Order: sequence, then C-alpha cells, then structure tokens
Amino acid sequence: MSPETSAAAEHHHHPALAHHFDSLAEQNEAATLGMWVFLVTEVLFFGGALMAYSIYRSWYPGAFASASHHLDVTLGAVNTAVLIVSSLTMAMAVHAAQLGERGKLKAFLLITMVLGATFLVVKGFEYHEKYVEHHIPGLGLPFDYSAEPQFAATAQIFFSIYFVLTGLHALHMIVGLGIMTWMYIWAANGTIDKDYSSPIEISGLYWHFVDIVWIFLFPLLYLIGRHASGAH
Amino acid sequence: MSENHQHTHIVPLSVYYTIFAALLVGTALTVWVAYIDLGALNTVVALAIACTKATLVVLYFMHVKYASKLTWAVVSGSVFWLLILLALTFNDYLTRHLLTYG
Amino acid sequence: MASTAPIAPLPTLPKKHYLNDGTTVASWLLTRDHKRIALLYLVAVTVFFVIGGLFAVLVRLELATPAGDLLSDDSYNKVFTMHGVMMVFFFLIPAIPGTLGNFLIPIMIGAKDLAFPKLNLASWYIFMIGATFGTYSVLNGGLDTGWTFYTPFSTVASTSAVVPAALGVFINGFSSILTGLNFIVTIHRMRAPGMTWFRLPLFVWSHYATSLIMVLGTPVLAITVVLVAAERIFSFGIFDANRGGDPVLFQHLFWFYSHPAVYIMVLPAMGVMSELVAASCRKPVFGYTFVAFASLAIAIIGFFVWGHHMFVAGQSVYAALIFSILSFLVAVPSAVKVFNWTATMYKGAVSWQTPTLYAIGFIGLFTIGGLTGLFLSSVGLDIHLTDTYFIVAHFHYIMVGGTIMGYLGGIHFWWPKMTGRMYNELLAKISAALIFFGFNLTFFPQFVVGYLGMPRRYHAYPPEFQMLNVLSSAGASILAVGYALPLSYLIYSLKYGKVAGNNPWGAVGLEWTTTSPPPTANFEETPLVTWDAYEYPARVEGHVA
Amino acid sequence: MAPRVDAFYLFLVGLTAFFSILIALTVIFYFVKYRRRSPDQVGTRIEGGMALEITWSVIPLLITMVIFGWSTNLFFAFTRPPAETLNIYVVGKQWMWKFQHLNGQREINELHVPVGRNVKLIMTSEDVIHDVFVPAFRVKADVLPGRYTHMWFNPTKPGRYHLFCAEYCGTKHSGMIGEVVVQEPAEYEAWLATGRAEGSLASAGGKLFQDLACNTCHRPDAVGRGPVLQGLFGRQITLGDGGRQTVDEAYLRESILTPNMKLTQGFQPVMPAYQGLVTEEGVLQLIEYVKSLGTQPQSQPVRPASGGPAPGETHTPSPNEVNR
Ligand code: HEA
Ligand code: HEA
Ligand code: HEC
Ligand code: CUA
Ligand SMILES: [Cu+2]
Repeated sequence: MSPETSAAAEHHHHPALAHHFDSLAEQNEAATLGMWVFLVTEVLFFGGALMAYSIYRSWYPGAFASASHHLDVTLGAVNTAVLIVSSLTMAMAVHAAQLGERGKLKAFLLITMVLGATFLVVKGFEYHEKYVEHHIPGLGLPFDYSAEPQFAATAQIFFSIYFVLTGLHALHMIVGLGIMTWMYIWAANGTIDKDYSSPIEISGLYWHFVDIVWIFLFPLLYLIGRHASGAH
Repeated sequence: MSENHQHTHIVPLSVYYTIFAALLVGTALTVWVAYIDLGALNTVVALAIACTKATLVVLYFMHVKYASKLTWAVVSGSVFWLLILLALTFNDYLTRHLLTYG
Repeated sequence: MASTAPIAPLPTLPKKHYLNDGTTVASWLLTRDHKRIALLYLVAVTVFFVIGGLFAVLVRLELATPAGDLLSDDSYNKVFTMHGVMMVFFFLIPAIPGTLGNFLIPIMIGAKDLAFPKLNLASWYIFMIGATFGTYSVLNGGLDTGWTFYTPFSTVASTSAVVPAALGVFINGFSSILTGLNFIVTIHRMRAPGMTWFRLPLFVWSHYATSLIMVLGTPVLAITVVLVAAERIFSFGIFDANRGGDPVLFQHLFWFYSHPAVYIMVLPAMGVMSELVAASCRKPVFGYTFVAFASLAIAIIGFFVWGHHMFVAGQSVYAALIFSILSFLVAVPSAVKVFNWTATMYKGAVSWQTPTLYAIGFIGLFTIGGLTGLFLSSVGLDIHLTDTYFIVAHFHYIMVGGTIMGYLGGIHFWWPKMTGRMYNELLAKISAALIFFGFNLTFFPQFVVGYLGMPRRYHAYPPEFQMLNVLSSAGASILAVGYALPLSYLIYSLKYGKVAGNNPWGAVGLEWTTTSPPPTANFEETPLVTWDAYEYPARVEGHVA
Repeated sequence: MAPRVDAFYLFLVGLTAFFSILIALTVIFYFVKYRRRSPDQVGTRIEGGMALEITWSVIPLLITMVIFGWSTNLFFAFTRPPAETLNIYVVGKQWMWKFQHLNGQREINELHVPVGRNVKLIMTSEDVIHDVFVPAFRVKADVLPGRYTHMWFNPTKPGRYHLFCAEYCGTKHSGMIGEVVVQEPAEYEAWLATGRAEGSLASAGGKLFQDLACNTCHRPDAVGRGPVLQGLFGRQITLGDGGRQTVDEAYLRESILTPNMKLTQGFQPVMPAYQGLVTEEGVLQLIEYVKSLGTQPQSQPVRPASGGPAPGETHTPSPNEVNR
C-alpha cells in the first residue's frame, strides 16, 4: 500500500467501500487482481481438457481431421465473429462505465448479452445437428460413424472432447450472461458510477476470457485438416 | 474519490475499434488459411493466429498493456503453467515409442 | 505480562472481542469475520479428522490379523478409500490454511480482514457442500476407487458412488481455489503500512506459496474429475483403452495436481514451524530469506515432478528419468528449511512448552518422511517400493508426523490468542509424547513390512507379515488416545482454562500485540510496522519481554 | 537384481539414518543446552550465514545427484532385458493371473520358471490396470489394458515366491495373488512336459488363424486380400498415410483388434475388426503365430517359402481348447 492511497482515505466514504479497505482505489485493485488470479485457474481448467485433446490429436490425426469435417465451419466462424463483436461491446461498456455514461453502459451490456445469447442459440443448433447425425458418443445414444469405419473408434474420442470443451465453454457463457444481468441491474440502480466502475471492468475481464477460449477452440475443433476436405 | 486517484486507464475507443478489426481479420485469415495445404504447418499457423488474437484481447480489451507488473506476472504465469502441463506430459507421450518401463 | 513480571496483576479477558461480538447462531453462520470463519473451519475439519480417523481405526483393526476377517474385501476397500479421501481433501488440505491461515494472515500483516470476506465465507460453505457430497457417497454405498480414482477402474469397473464423490472433490476444489485466491490478493494488497515483503512472518510466506499451488493446481484436478464423471455419466471413452483412449493420461492429469497438493499439505505446516521455532527460541529464524524463498521454490518445482508417481505405470523411460531428477531437486529446499530451523535453536532461549515439543517432533518425523521420499524418487528402487507399505509409511510420516504435528503445535501455540485461554500444560505434554510415540510405533514397522513386499490396499496378507502389522495396529490405538486428549482438554479450557493474556509466550509478531481474543477489527488502529519479523525482544504494551 | 537393489537400499537407509540422527541429536542437544533459564530470557540475535546456507544447499544437492546416478544405473538394468530371454505371456484380469508359455503350457496364478534363465514377461490386461509384483526379485510393472508392458528377471534360487497384484483393481485386489515357482532346469523341463499336449503357443495361434478364417485373406503367396505375414515381425513397414511403423507385439495386436486404425500401404480397409471376438490370450497366440512365421528383419517383400507348409498347417492337429 502506497502512502498516497492511504491519504485518500480521508475523503467521503463511497457507499461501495467495504469497511476493511482504506480507499476505493485499493478495493478496486484488490478486486481486479482477484479476477486475474481466478482467470489463471480458468486457463488451467481448460488446459486439462486441452491436454487430452492434444494427446489424442497427435495419436489419431486422421480420425480427428475426419471428425472435424463433420462440424459446420460456417456456424463456427459466425459464432467466432459474434463473440468478437460481443467483446468489443463489452469493452465499450467498460469505457462507458469509466466515463460514468449510464445510458450507454446499459445499452452496451444489453447488446453484449444479446450476442452471448445468440452464440448459445447457434451452439444449440450445432448440438442438435450432432444429435441428428448420431455423432454424440455415449449417453446411450447410437453413435454412428459407418461412413468411415476406420475412424469409428477414435472419432468418438474427438466428439467426447468436443462436447467437453464446448460444453464447458457454453457453461461459462451462461455464467457470463448471469453476471451481465447482475451488472445490468447494478448499472440501472446506480450502484455503478464513475468512481465505482470496477465491477464492470472485472466482469469484462471474465467475458473477454471466455471469448479467448473460443478463439482457440474454433481452429482446434473446426479447422483440422480442412485443406484435404475433398470428400466433404 | 478525487480524479487523480482514478487508477484505471481509460483506453480510447479508436484503439478498441482497431483491435476489433484486427480480430475479425484474424478470424477470416484462420478460416482461409485452413483450406490451404501447408502440411504440418497448418496447425502451427492456426495456433499462431489464435495466439496473436488472444494476445490482442489480453493487451487491449483486458487492459494488460496498461496494467501493473503484477498483472503481467499473473498472465504469463498462467501460460507458463499450462506449458509445464503440456511439455512434461508430451515428454512422456512423444518418447514412449523409444522405450517404456512397464 | 504474566511471564515477565511475576507480580503483575493476573490478565483478564478484554471486554469486547470477536467472540462476544454477536452470539446468535446467525452471527456465526453469516459472519464475514475471518476469525470466526477460521473457527467454523476448525470445527468442520475436526469432524472430518475424527471420521477419517475412525476409518483408519477400522483399517488397523482389520490388518491386525492376516486373514480378512473383520470386514469384507469390499468394505475394506471402501474404508481405506474413504479414509484417504476424507483425510486428504476434507481434512489435511483445508486444515491449516482454513483455520490458522484464515485466523492469522490478516492479523499478521496488520489488516482488518481478508481482501474478500464474503468470498471467504462462501468458500467455507462450498467446502461444506463438497464435504456433504463426500459424506453422501459414504452413506450411499461408499466409494471403492482409492483416493487416486485411477481409470479405467473408476470409470468402467467400479460400481460404487464415484460420481457423487467426484462431485464432492470438484466442489471442494473450488473452496480451495477461492481460499488461495483470497490469500494471494490479501497478501499483495492488504499489508499494513511498513509491512514490506521481507518483514512478513514466514507463516505468511508459506501460505503465499501454498496459495499459488491451490490456484494453479486445483483447476486441473477439477477438470480431471469432471472428465471422470463425464465418462461415467455419458459413457464417453476418453480414458477407455478399448475405445482408443489412454488410462495413463488420467494419471498425468491427476498427479499434476496431486503431487503439488502434497505441498499444499506440508507448506502451511512449515509456516507454523517457522513461527514455533522462532517463538520457542526467542530469536529470528536463521536464514529468513532462504526459508522464505525455499517455500516458493518448493511450490514451483513441485509442479515439475508429478510423474514420480507413475514410474511403473507405463510411461516412457525418459519421462521417468526427468521426473526422477526433478524430484531430487525439490527435496533440496526442504532440506534447507530443516537445517535452518535446527540452526535457529543454536543459542536460543529454548522454551520447554508444548508447542516446542511439537516443533521438535515435526523436525524429526518430517526428516524421516522426506528422506524416504528420496528412496521413492530413485526409479530403480521405486520399482520395488511403489504400491507397498513403504509408500504408506512415507506419506504418513510427512502428513501425520509432519503436518499434523505442525497443525497441533500451531493450535496449541495460538489457542490462547484464538480463545483467550490456556489449556492444561501437563496434559498437553503427555499427549504430545503419546502422539509421538504412538505415531512411530504405528508407521515405522510399515517401512519394514513394505520393503519385505507387503502391497498396500490389501485387506488380507500373508501371515509372515503379521508381527509388524500387529505393532502398527497397537501404535494406532496409542495414537488414538493421543489425539483424543487434546480434543478433550482444549474443549475443557474454553470455559475453565486460565486467562492467557495478550502475549503468554512473550513472542513477537503483530498477532501478539492485539488483545486475546482480538477485537473484531483485529487492531484498535492500523499498525505501522517499522521492524522486521522476529525482532526480539518483544515489544508489548511498552514493556520489553 | 535383488542384491544390487538391496545394496542401494542399504545405502539410502544409512544416509537417512545419518541425517535423521544428526538432526535429532543436534535438536535435542540445543533443546537441553539452550533451555530457557529465566522467563524473560531471549535468544542471541543471529540472522543467518551465507556460507552455511550454501553448504547445506550444495551438499544435499550433490548427495541427491549421487543417488540419482546410482538409481538410474539400476533402472537401466531393469529396462533393458538381455538379448536372450525366455518369453512368457501374462494376462491379468479381475482377479486372476493367466500365464502362457511358448510351448503352449498354461497356468493360472502360478508361474513356473527355470532357475538361472532370463525370463521376460509380456503382459496385458483384459479389464482394469493390474500390476505384477514379485518382491523377491525386486521387480514390478503395471499391466495395462490395450497395451503390452514388459518386465524381466533372472531367478537365482529355486523356491516358491510371492506374486502380488500391486495395482489396486477392485474388490479382490488382495486375492489376486499367486506364486512364482523357480525350478532347476531339469525339473522345469519335466514340468513343461506334463502339460496337456496342446501344441505350442504358435501352433495354437495357427489353429486360431484358421478358425477365424484369417487365412482366407492372409496367404503366404501374396494373392490374398491382405498383406503377407511371413517375415513381418520386427520389420519396418509403411502405413497408408505414409507413416513408418515397426512391427512389434503392440502393432500386431492393434492390427488384429482394430485393423483399420493403421492401414498398411497399398491395402483397403477390408479387414474386419476382431475386437471382442478374440480374447487377449487368443491375440497373444496369434501374435506368437505371426512371429513364428519368421522374425528376421528382411529387406525384400517376403516370398512364401516355396513348397513349405502353408501357415496354419504346421501343427499336429489336436483337439484344441476353445479360447474363452
Ligand atoms: C505432505 C505430503 C507429502 C510430502 C511433503 C511429500 C514429499 C516428498 N515425496 Fe511423497 N508422497 C505423498 C505425500 C507427500 N510427499 C503421498 C500422499 C504419496 C502417495 C500417494 C499415493 O500413491 O496414494 C507420496 C508418494 C511419493 C512418491 C511416489 C511413490 C510411488 O507411489 O511409487 C514419491 C516418488 O518420488 C515421493 C517423493 C517425495 C519427495 C522426494 C518428497 C520431498 O518433497 C521431500 C523433501 C524432504 C526432505 C528431503 C527431508 C529433509 C532433508 C534433510 C533433513 C536433509 C538431507 C537431505 C538430503 C540429503 C537431500 N512421494
Ligand atoms: C491426512 C492424511 C492422513 C492421516 C491423518 C492419516 C492417518 C492415519 N492413517 Fe492413513 N492414509 C492416508 C492419509 C492419512 N492417514 C491416505 C491418503 C491413504 C491412502 C488411501 C488410499 O490408498 O487410497 C492412507 C492409507 C492408510 C493405510 C493403508 C491402507 C491400505 O493401503 O490398505 C493405513 C494402514 O495402516 C492407514 C493408517 C492410518 C492411521 C493408523 C492413521 C492415524 O494417524 C489416525 C489416527 C486418528 C484417529 C485414531 C482418530 C482420532 C480419534 C479421536 C480424535 C478420538 C475421538 C473419537 C473417539 C474416541 C470415538 N492409512
Ligand atoms: C477380409 C480380409 C481379412 C481377414 C479375414 C483378415 N485380414 Fe488381416 N489384413 C487384411 C488387410 C486388407 C490388411 C491390410 C490393411 C490393414 O492394415 O488393415 C490386413 C492387415 C493385417 C495385419 C497387419 C499386417 C501389416 O503388414 O501391417 C495383421 C497382423 C493381420 N492383418 C492379421 C490378421 C489376423 C490375425 C486375422 C484373423 C484373426 C486377419 N488378419 C484377418 C485383410 C484381412
Ligand atoms: Cu489386480 Cu490389483
Ligand atoms: Cu509426489
């Protein structure tokens, strides 16, 4: 703690200032650091699944390419774009919050949420397609890969990992939507103001992180061996 | 709280727009390049683009460029630990065909 | 100060302190005071320790005879599994950070609370929910996978309650993550003015290192148990060799967390040790910076060695060698710590009170436990030793002989601070001796029987191993008495114990400058720190001890 | 190996005793010598010493490197079986051990080996992970499903030795035990001969090769739909995707159970997967049969031994036990 920040304590108490902090700046820094540390855990959480992905992809390059061709690149790319736009609107929401522009803040949060929901809907369609094509391993559903029998055994590993990774990602999106709703309420009821924009910034960090995960998932899952996709 | 205690750096919107454009271009590039046969390099290029995109998001959207050393350390720490996991596990898998015990 | 001025008036409890600041049940269950949350943890982990210990009692009773006569094989498997799961996840990992760490870190750094008090309470609740799932799986058919959950047994063969247990471990992991996160942010951001990094008590350093592991390792365990659960619920085949998966991948992921996790279990105890040694000798810990950095080194290098649990599991020879040599490297900082604690005693003013006894016990038993770790890092020897009782002895020496000694030493040392009262010193000394003796009798024979070839997780064994097993079971009953004693005299002291005063040990450290028990805000006013840790003599209320 | 392992072990025991006793004595000595004599006595203020710190970091480091070197030396002995070994196949399943000797002799939970020979176990599991552990020989190795693992030993004294399953594998893990019976060579030969005359492992495999109709595609004369298997074992082949592959036990197993996973160059994915149709023991017999078709690495594509008996016809027909 630096002397200037503690000197700031003699100002009026912001309603959001917790008793055990001397100043709001200090509180915000703590919260930001907390979120970053949390994101570290998220990196390693997804990292474990990526580990499994990398091993099996190196073991079964053919099956992974083949199975990947059953994913819809267009939908995947559109969803990537959707998330990138949502990241932009999130960043603008943060900007608005920092300047204390409540109206803009609310609008951008809303757009971000709509985009997030769009992503989930598209994902839902993709899952449904997998269901129709019998590409869901397990759950007692019929798994059918008879078109390329040589890959049948290992394609199911690809799809298992696909569902684990995208499922966890989608779960994070859902949590993100929850956070955004909460932030919207705080923006609307005036809890957020120019001096107390840190909740928005922190939620933004989370949202961007979930976006980054997708930035990796898209090429890793959808774009394996596409150049050789003559068959499809 | 007076103005000079505002610790957050306000990034100009123009920066956001530039990054946004770069990200979209990156996405298009990823898809485009995936259809070109580069052999083993396809994966490398795809990952390189993804890493670049991620770095842009981290630096600008997530404001790490303007953040403290500590934040930098935290971010690089996460990448480093992910690399430990990958490197030491692959160290097993990639050498198994040479000799395994048991 | 009672200990320095015999004619001084007897100490009295402060009028207002965190314990009497609200007496309703809600004031406890909804508290955000880190000190009260610490006590919530204390109660919870004690319960799980007793449950885990009762499972251990069943194990030792069964193993008193070579025939598997007391329990069925199936029950035995469930018993040792639940013993391991309870002890590791629901007792040892949260024990010191949750109780002593929670209580002391803010006070030691001169803060009013942890950075995120609500999160702190939440992580206790998350812990309880996770533990409830764990307990539920015991009641609902039990768990028979061993605490290591190895695939494909856990995914395709076991018919026991793997999913609820996995869920329990997963949820519990979040509690651990949130605790670690809270500590990291607190130590970075909440230090009192003047409390620089190198003035921090070593207890805080070691908790910082522990928190790093919690934050970096636990998520990998989380995803691993998610994969196991997914494999069971959805019948995915990621670890199923019949479908092209690799069961050994599970082991990599599991040990990526679980090896560093053993340092989650021992580093906090090492932190306690540094405090106990300094206060017992009334002098600075020898080589403060080396001990501080050794904690970090253990935490970091600890992430590079997980494969030493898989020497015979079918990993590559090259991987085995790399994991082996790195395991030796991680032993060095531990050695540095042991030597520094020993050197601290040189020309000290060594007290003969209970915490010192525990500290000495820790040094001896941790040394044996740690050095036998070197046997296991030696691939050529681990081939023979792995999955025998030698392993069981190794880790009990560190976890029970080391960590629990440290934990009990810490509880005794800070008991007066936490409750304002003293326990019965004589009983405490007797039980410390009982524990030390019982412990060695329980686990030393296991080294021998392990080298002779008795495999672990065996509910019946060849008769030639009986003698050593009987010794071990006998030791365990002494150990049980040894543990039951503190439980009773500590509870007794809550009401009838002598009032301790603010600094019964004449120790330095910010926690000894505030009242016992401390006020809700920890200090009357934020302290300004101008001195290093362990700067004896202590400055207490203008009085030099 | 046992004496070498024991020597190393005793060295470590000595080291542990040395450090433990050294530290314990020092601690107790200080505890007594520097005991607090008055309530307000404080210790002498000593902050630390660089020289000491370096000493007690470097010495343990060096000691551990010695340990590492010694242990690695032992480890290499464990990982490199001698050229000449007596191979025995092991299949673990919940909760028993099945052994197959090359001459076709089989046994359960008991393993007969001759004294003084280098014995190599080639092991796999039908279900979960198990582990073969013979404490007397100081060896142990996990037995994994879907994979072959190996270990070797050289028994030096006749007798009966414990064999344990050392990897937890479920309910009767502690019942998955057996004995290694080490016999004098003559005795061992006699024992080998007592078995029901089933023919060698390879011939059992040959029988299976016919029963499963492998020989319809794999013919010695390169006219079948599948590759010629003569002289295949030990060779480097080219896969359909251009990769190289050494033909070892693991590859043969994979080729039989999931043949389409790695296609051989120039062939179609027509071979049916035998996953679930052949037991692990059956697979081992087939492998031994393929090995018996010639194991020399050969530079030329194998031509059938002209006039020789077609594969599958080498053994004396006998009522072969059905593979369960
Ligand atoms: C708190 C818990 C804890 C701690 C701290 C440790 C510490 C260490 N452990 Fe242990 N270990 C476990 C808990 C722990 N372990 C558990 C639970 C298992 C079994 C899991 C299971 O399978 O169920 C296990 C298993 C285990 C194995 C796998 C065995 C097997 O299954 O085959 C290995 C192998 O390398 C190992 C090594 C080590 C080493 C080298 C250290 C080192 O960190 C020790 C360092 C300490 C010292 C070295 C002592 C101090 C030194 C001196 C006083 C001076 C002299 C020093 C030198 C000369 C170097 N441990
Ligand atoms: C923190 C960790 C911890 C602790 C404290 C202990 C404590 C003990 N452990 Fe445990 N143990 C493990 C962690 C731990 N263990 C792990 C991880 C495994 C591996 C599991 C696996 O293989 O999956 C294991 C396995 C294990 C085995 C091997 C089982 C097998 O492989 O078949 C044995 C055998 O002796 C054993 C014994 C004991 C004993 C006698 C104690 C004693 O110290 C316990 C003493 C405690 C008590 C006796 C209870 C306290 C009693 C009171 C407070 C009295 C009050 C109550 C009443 C009077 C009713 N343990
Ligand atoms: C329908 C025809 C057919 C049958 C029946 C058949 N195979 Fe094959 N086998 C093939 C073809 C074609 C290949 C090459 C393509 C491949 O690798 O899958 C092959 C490959 C192999 C290989 C790998 C050889 C190499 O050079 O890589 C082995 C070993 C093998 N088969 C063993 C068997 C055994 C044992 C059986 C019976 C249990 C069997 N096959 C039954 C057609 C068959
Ligand atoms: Cu088979 Cu344990
Ligand atoms: Cu370990």
